[in-house]
Amino acid sequence: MFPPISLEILVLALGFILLLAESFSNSTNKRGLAHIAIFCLGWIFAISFFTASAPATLAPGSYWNFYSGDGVSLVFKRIALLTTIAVLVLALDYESTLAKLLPSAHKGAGTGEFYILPLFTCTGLMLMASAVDLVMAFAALELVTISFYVLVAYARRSHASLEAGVKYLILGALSTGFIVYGITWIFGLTGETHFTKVAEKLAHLRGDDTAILFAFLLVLVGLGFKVAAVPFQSWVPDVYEGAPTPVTAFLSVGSKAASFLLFLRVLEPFLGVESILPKVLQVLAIVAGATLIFGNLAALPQNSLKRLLAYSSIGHAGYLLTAIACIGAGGSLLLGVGTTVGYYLFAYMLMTLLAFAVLTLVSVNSKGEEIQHFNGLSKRSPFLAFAMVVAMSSLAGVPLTAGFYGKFLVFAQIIQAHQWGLLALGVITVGAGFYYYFRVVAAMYWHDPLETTPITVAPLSKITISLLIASIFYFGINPNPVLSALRTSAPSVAAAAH
Amino acid sequence: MLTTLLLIPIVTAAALFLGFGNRTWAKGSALLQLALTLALWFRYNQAKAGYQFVFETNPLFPGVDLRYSVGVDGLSLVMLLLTALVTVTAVWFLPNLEKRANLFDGSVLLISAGATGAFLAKDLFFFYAFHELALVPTFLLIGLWGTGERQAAAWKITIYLGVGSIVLLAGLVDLLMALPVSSRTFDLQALQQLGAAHMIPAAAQIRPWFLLTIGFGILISLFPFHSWAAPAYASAPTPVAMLHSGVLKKFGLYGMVRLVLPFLPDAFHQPVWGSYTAQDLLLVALLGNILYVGLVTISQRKLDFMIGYSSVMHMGYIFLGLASLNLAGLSGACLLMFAHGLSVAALFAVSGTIRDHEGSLRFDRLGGASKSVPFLGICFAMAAFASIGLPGFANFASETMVFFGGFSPGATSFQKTATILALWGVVISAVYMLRAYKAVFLGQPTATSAKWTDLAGSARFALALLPLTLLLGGVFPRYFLGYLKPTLEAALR
Amino acid sequence: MNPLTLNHYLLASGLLFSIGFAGVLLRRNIITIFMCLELMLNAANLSLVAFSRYHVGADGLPNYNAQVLVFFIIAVAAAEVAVGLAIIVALYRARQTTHVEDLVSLKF
Amino acid sequence: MESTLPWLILLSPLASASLILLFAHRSKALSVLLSLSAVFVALGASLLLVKNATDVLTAIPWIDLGPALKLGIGLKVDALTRVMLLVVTGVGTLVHVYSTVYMAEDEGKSRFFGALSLFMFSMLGIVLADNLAMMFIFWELVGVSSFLLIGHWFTKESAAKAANKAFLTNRIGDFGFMSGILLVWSTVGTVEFAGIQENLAKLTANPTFLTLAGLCLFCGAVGKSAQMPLHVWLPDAMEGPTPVSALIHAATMVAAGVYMLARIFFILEPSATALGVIATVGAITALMAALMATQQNDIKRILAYSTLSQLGLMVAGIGVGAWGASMFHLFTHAFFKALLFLGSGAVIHALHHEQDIWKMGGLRKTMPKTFLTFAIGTLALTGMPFLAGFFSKEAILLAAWHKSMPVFAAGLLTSLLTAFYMTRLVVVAFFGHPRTDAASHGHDCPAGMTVPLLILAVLSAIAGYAGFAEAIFGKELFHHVHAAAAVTLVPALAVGAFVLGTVGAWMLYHPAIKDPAIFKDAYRIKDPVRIPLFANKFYIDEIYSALVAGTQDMLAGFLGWFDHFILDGVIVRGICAITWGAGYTLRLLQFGNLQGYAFFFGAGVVVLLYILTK
Amino acid sequence: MSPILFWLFTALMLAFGTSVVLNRDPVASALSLVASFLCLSALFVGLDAFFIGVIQILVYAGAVMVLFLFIIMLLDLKAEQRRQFNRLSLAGGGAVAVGFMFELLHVLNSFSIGKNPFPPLGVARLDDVRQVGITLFTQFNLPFQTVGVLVLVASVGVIVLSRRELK
Repeated sequence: MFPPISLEILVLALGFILLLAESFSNSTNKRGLAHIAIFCLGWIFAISFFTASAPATLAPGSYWNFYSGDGVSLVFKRIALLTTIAVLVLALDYESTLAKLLPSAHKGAGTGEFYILPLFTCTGLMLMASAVDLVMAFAALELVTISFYVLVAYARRSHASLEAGVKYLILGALSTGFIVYGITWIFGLTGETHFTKVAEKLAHLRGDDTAILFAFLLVLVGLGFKVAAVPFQSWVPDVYEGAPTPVTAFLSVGSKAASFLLFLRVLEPFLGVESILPKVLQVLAIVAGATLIFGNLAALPQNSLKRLLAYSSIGHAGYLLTAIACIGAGGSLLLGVGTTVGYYLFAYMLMTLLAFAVLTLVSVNSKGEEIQHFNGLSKRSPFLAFAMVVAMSSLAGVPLTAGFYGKFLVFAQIIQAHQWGLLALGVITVGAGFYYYFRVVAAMYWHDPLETTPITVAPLSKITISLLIASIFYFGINPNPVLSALRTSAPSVAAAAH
Repeated sequence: MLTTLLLIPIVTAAALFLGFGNRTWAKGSALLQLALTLALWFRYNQAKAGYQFVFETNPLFPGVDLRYSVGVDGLSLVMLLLTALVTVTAVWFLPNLEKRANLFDGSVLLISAGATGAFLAKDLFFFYAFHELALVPTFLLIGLWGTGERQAAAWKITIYLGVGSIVLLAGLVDLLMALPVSSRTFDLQALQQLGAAHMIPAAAQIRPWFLLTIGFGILISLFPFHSWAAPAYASAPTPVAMLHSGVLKKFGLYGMVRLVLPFLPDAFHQPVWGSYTAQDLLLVALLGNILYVGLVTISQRKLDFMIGYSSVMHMGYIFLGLASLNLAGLSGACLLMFAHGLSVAALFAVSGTIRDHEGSLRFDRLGGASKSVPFLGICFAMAAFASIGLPGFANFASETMVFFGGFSPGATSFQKTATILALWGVVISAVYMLRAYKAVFLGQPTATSAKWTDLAGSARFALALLPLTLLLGGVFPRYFLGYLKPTLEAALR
Repeated sequence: MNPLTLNHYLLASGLLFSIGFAGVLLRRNIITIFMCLELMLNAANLSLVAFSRYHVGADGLPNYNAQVLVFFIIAVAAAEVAVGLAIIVALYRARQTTHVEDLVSLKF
Repeated sequence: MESTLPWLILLSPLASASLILLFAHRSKALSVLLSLSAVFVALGASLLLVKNATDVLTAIPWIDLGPALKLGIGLKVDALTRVMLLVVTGVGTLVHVYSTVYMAEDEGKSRFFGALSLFMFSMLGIVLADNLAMMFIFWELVGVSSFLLIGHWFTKESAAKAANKAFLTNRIGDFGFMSGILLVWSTVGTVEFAGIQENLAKLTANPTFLTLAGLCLFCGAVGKSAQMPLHVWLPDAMEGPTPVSALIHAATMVAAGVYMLARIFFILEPSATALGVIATVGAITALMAALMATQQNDIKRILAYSTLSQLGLMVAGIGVGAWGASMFHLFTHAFFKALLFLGSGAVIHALHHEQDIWKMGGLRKTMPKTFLTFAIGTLALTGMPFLAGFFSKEAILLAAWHKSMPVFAAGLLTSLLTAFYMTRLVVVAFFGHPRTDAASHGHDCPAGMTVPLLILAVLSAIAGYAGFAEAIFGKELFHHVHAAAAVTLVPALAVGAFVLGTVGAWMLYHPAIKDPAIFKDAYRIKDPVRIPLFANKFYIDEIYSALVAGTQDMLAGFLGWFDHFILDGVIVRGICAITWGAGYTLRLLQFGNLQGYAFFFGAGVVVLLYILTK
Repeated sequence: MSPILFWLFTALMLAFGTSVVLNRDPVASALSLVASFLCLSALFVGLDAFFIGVIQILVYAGAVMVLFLFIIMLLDLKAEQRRQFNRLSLAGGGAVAVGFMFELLHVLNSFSIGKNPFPPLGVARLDDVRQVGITLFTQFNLPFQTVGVLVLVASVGVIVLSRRELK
């Protein structure tokens, strides 16, 4: 059995080797890099099933104070690995578009780093998943953030990509400022940075509720930004739209998943402070409700699919936050909040990646990312159309797809907490979701295509898409593998569920 | 065996989507489904109550009793038979398409699979899931091959039902939450036993009751949540209209019988508004279906809308049976689900055929069709008479039970009044059905209707299957009741 | 004059944070905004160092964990500046502007 | 044997109907054969049953839910049943035979005989029913077979309309009937006649309830027996082929209401109010229908109104408590009214579907056999002493005399009017000279049609005699027929009315048809009596159509509009539009300006912080 | 640190900070930023964080500030000074910033720990570089490595983003 950190080390090593290979080789074809990366990441993913979970220690001065290889983090590491693999596959499909947006000396020039940087991002995501200390969390989070700054602005001949890069940069740095200030306050209140110790200290603090709430808010702001919670969501639509599509997929899945886990871990110490609990839950509920409404309703009039997925990503963040906001109720119906969030994110990964995979292929072939470019897709490529139907159904929460269990768990959480207001919002937004997701289905099947050339799908993409479809159905029927993986080692997050 | 029944349409649909096979496969699949259903029907042991042919896997959620499990009892058998019969007819009424016929056929089979799955499921989750799965093909088919304002109709049905399902989901979860933690389970049989044990205090029943009734109510087009139904059915391609109105819509009612009645019986008697109880509220809503929608039906000027609204109206009777909370009414309601499914499917089959001939279903453009298409005329007449509750057809037997149920000892005076008012609906339905029948089939043949060609070949048998089964059910309701009674008695206990 | 308390430093830091925040909200030039973000980060650093000094450990030393965190923050901020300026340069090359009002092609 | 015979009676027409529908509808001859054999089997079995005059009860469950609800298909053969069985199968057989000729050329002959068999099945079901639910089932079924037969010539707009009207009007009555059944059931817990009778005390305990239940049940009879105010369908039903009119709309189905009332008389009896209402309705129907009949020109319509009028008399008879007398009148009426209809059918057939009596004339000579039988029928109907109608009518009048003078007066007046309009019919149609080509080529019909006429004529003559009737009714039942004490004045008045009516009509119309102008144009001659109110049937149809259009259709139209534009349009679409609009508005917050985003960010921080720290 | 020095440096730091925000000329802003950071490092030193103070000067004054100035010069940003402020956004932004400041003051006002003076240090002479080094390289090794990767990624990113022509 391998220690959990071997995963990060392997990915990092892969990144270094490829970086060196890229700079020293004279080959103009960079696609090989991506293929090697995908292949190796596949192996690393396989290795992840042979790692022993190793929760963090609290021994003073230990290396492992910062790093927890618990079951939940392992699941999130796998999510990160899978996302990276899929993103690389998308990147390959996207190459022709990307090449035009780069000031390249020759065809394919400059795309090498586009395949390698995600590996470092992946490392960051995995470290984030394991971070149980504020310092570690900060470092990992910034690793992810900075690599995303680069990736978002990567297509620098594209005004949109640059604009997205700048917006992400400024707002991201702003949120970093708040996170840092929040960490400062947490440290200031407790003198500790390790979550467990912070929790202990916070629980025994008396009389400084306002300061604790202030610290909580600062962290909420910082991480709320990362997970696209209203009112810190404004970067999401613009950045998602402007960024190269594979990067959008990466942002929307990888970054969000890791941030949510971190959010839960940071939240836990605050939930232990009974005197502030009602206010914390109230604010969480407000944020969750606003996110639900904003994401799902603003998606209704969207015509650009990429933007629509951005709003939908806000909407899904809303469901996740809703689940978290219902954390306070005692006794779980099905599973804890941590498991709910974990499963939801896993399902979200499958369906979002599938949607982006199809979007990438269609946009490359149709020169656009509007819904109208999907018109008549069922005639141009029945396979892609079907894949998109699966993705959209799953996102909308149709049963027997992975997305449904996620919604199911969230609604269970809501009802358990007797949050009737959130329940009403949930019902409205699910209805809205049916509309905007099915608009894509309608476009693909009801309307005539703008152009009739059939879309060819590369074998690797075909395999990826097929696997994603199969997984969506499989986990839509049997979620047990994910759920039990999330529950095996009862991590701190699961404790937060009660 | 039950999983096979479920897999037949799914596998065939998958094959069709992948480009294998053709229309014959769809027909074969439907017939196989019917054959298997009949085999179940005859092999089912009526003497033993409860689920039979059960198959179940290990729990899918760690620590939660949620699993893939299928089984049939009398009620689900009746519903499965309905599904299989309507599927056979629907498959024979698939339109001739030049392109993408496989997509159409496969989607129709998927709708049937959704219904089959919902009725087979012995697990609450799969019961819910299969029904909603059928939404997607419905959406595709109505929007793609429907008529009239098909896209608007497709949107309406999808969003309406989507919202309905989510309310329903909330209700289901709330229902489970009302149980003590240790006894929470998704197994319908176990749930039924819990219901019998009165696990939920009366006061706690009213909220899940509302959520479930509204959720199911939207799916069943209970007044005032009915406005999706008629436009959707009017626009839908014939097989979709048949399957949806005939089979899929019954899911909600089936759910009411399976969940609301055994679990929340006391909720019916809880006052919700002044001294009026939840039951009274339901009665008012269902009178809305019967009287209000009935009158709206009279005002329709097109056959497809008329049938669509009539189907909404008849939901009121089924609800009346449910609301009576006794064996007579409930048996009537369940048999009426079966009967109404068959009759409305037959009506849609005929109206779809006429639309193919004429291109329009406006009453003022039609007339005298019995001259050129007597077979269609007879089938329509039988189905129409069945649907207005003429003796000899199963609908009458069920409606009789429903009415007697509404008047049984223990019925409140409000209930009795409602039943009498509902009885007036019988007159209303006769008015519109006869008007429609006369407008389409009687009178002077129009220039076009004289040239129509009647159904021929195997399609005749497929269509005749429905009214003949209705006759069987009307003459020997006891035969069907034998299947239903033990289940329903258990549900009412 | 009263002895200095933790709050003095926190106040200074908080004011600097607010000034930086105000700059982000008010300035139009992306580079200036970026500078204001640096102000905010450094304001946080000031608090952190103050807390570090406040939480004197059993060994009588300031809590160096916080100082290490400050070190990280400075390093990260520098890296962020590098990347950020690279993006701004690229933007200027493409659009000849560093003003936020000109960056409104992505909206709604 | 006794217990299988009723089933045989009931099921043989059903077998015939289903066989025709399923297999034989392509072969006319086979259909006729099936139908005829079925009706003969039924007749034979009925005769056997009359011979073995023991009561038979046999039942199979139809719906059986244990104690919750038990409805059965039960057959009950008692004296009352036997009378009806004979009437139905007897007249039915004759009409079947008659129809083979009458409908010989019709292209829908198989369909016709199929429907006829279905009717026989349904009607026999009513007769044999041992419980209210089963009676209701067959009640509805006769409705549908009547619908099919009225609408036999469905391409005729008027026929299709009439069929619908008949069905719908009956449905309204059935609504009451079913309500009544439910009311009774909710108290007594059973729908079987025997059971209700046993538990009658439960019903009589609450007189208001009992009256309500009785009147609801009576509604069924009002619909089926075409009493005021639901009488409008019957005249229109004459759009059907004439044998149908004879069988269904004169002799049997319309009489089912009376039969039903006789069956449930024990429920009605304790409620004087209910009986009073019934008597009034009957009397009004009798009188008004007779008045309308005096001004009709269509031979079948005159007979239809006459039927209405006679049915009214029977119902009034029930109302005054003389259910036996009513049954007796039903029995005799079946024969002579069927005779009259079949006779008119012969005329219509011979005159190539001419039904206007003013376009006839002189048929006495061209169609002697028909005239003879028709005249016997007329006299029997009008109450010529010593013919069937005289006895039965007198029995009712007698009962009314004892019970209610207004009803008696109405009955008497009806008798007078009956004599008047029937004489008018006979004189105008059969006397004088042929006024049209068709009339002058009139001829007696083939034996298939004439023989039934003759048989019916004989029966019309003898059916009233005590010996004959008693043989059929049985001693016990016949005892009820003449329950009232005899009063000499009553038969005298009845005879007087008959004479007055007949003579009056003769005096008025015999000269009128002598006018030579009528040879050229029938409508040039004026009916010597012209009362538009009667000719236009008291404008009831017009009032109804205005009512229906003004209430139901307008309400339906309004609700249709409401449903489409308000409920679906404003409310449902409104919610959608509001949601969409909200989305659109929220989307506008993403206006692209980085600074704006930072502002929202900051505002969010400030607001949340305020919430948290307030 | 003597309170006088604290107040002096704080006032200077805030003043220069304000000048960053108020100056329209980016060059002036950048210079103010450096000045502000110099005062800040003085405050660090006053808090016995000598190493951090030095680093602050080295990194910011030495590197970051030069980078800023270099870019400002490179892009020749003078032309954009003339742009007008949008009054509404000015008011909104100001209100938010001021609102945040007041809430912050409210928090500080209720912050009980903050009212305490600093505890005395247990050692006479602080070997603070060594302490930071020990902490950084032993205990905080993992985050340190992570930051190393981060810097690598940043440099790769900068190259990718700013090379005129990619190979």
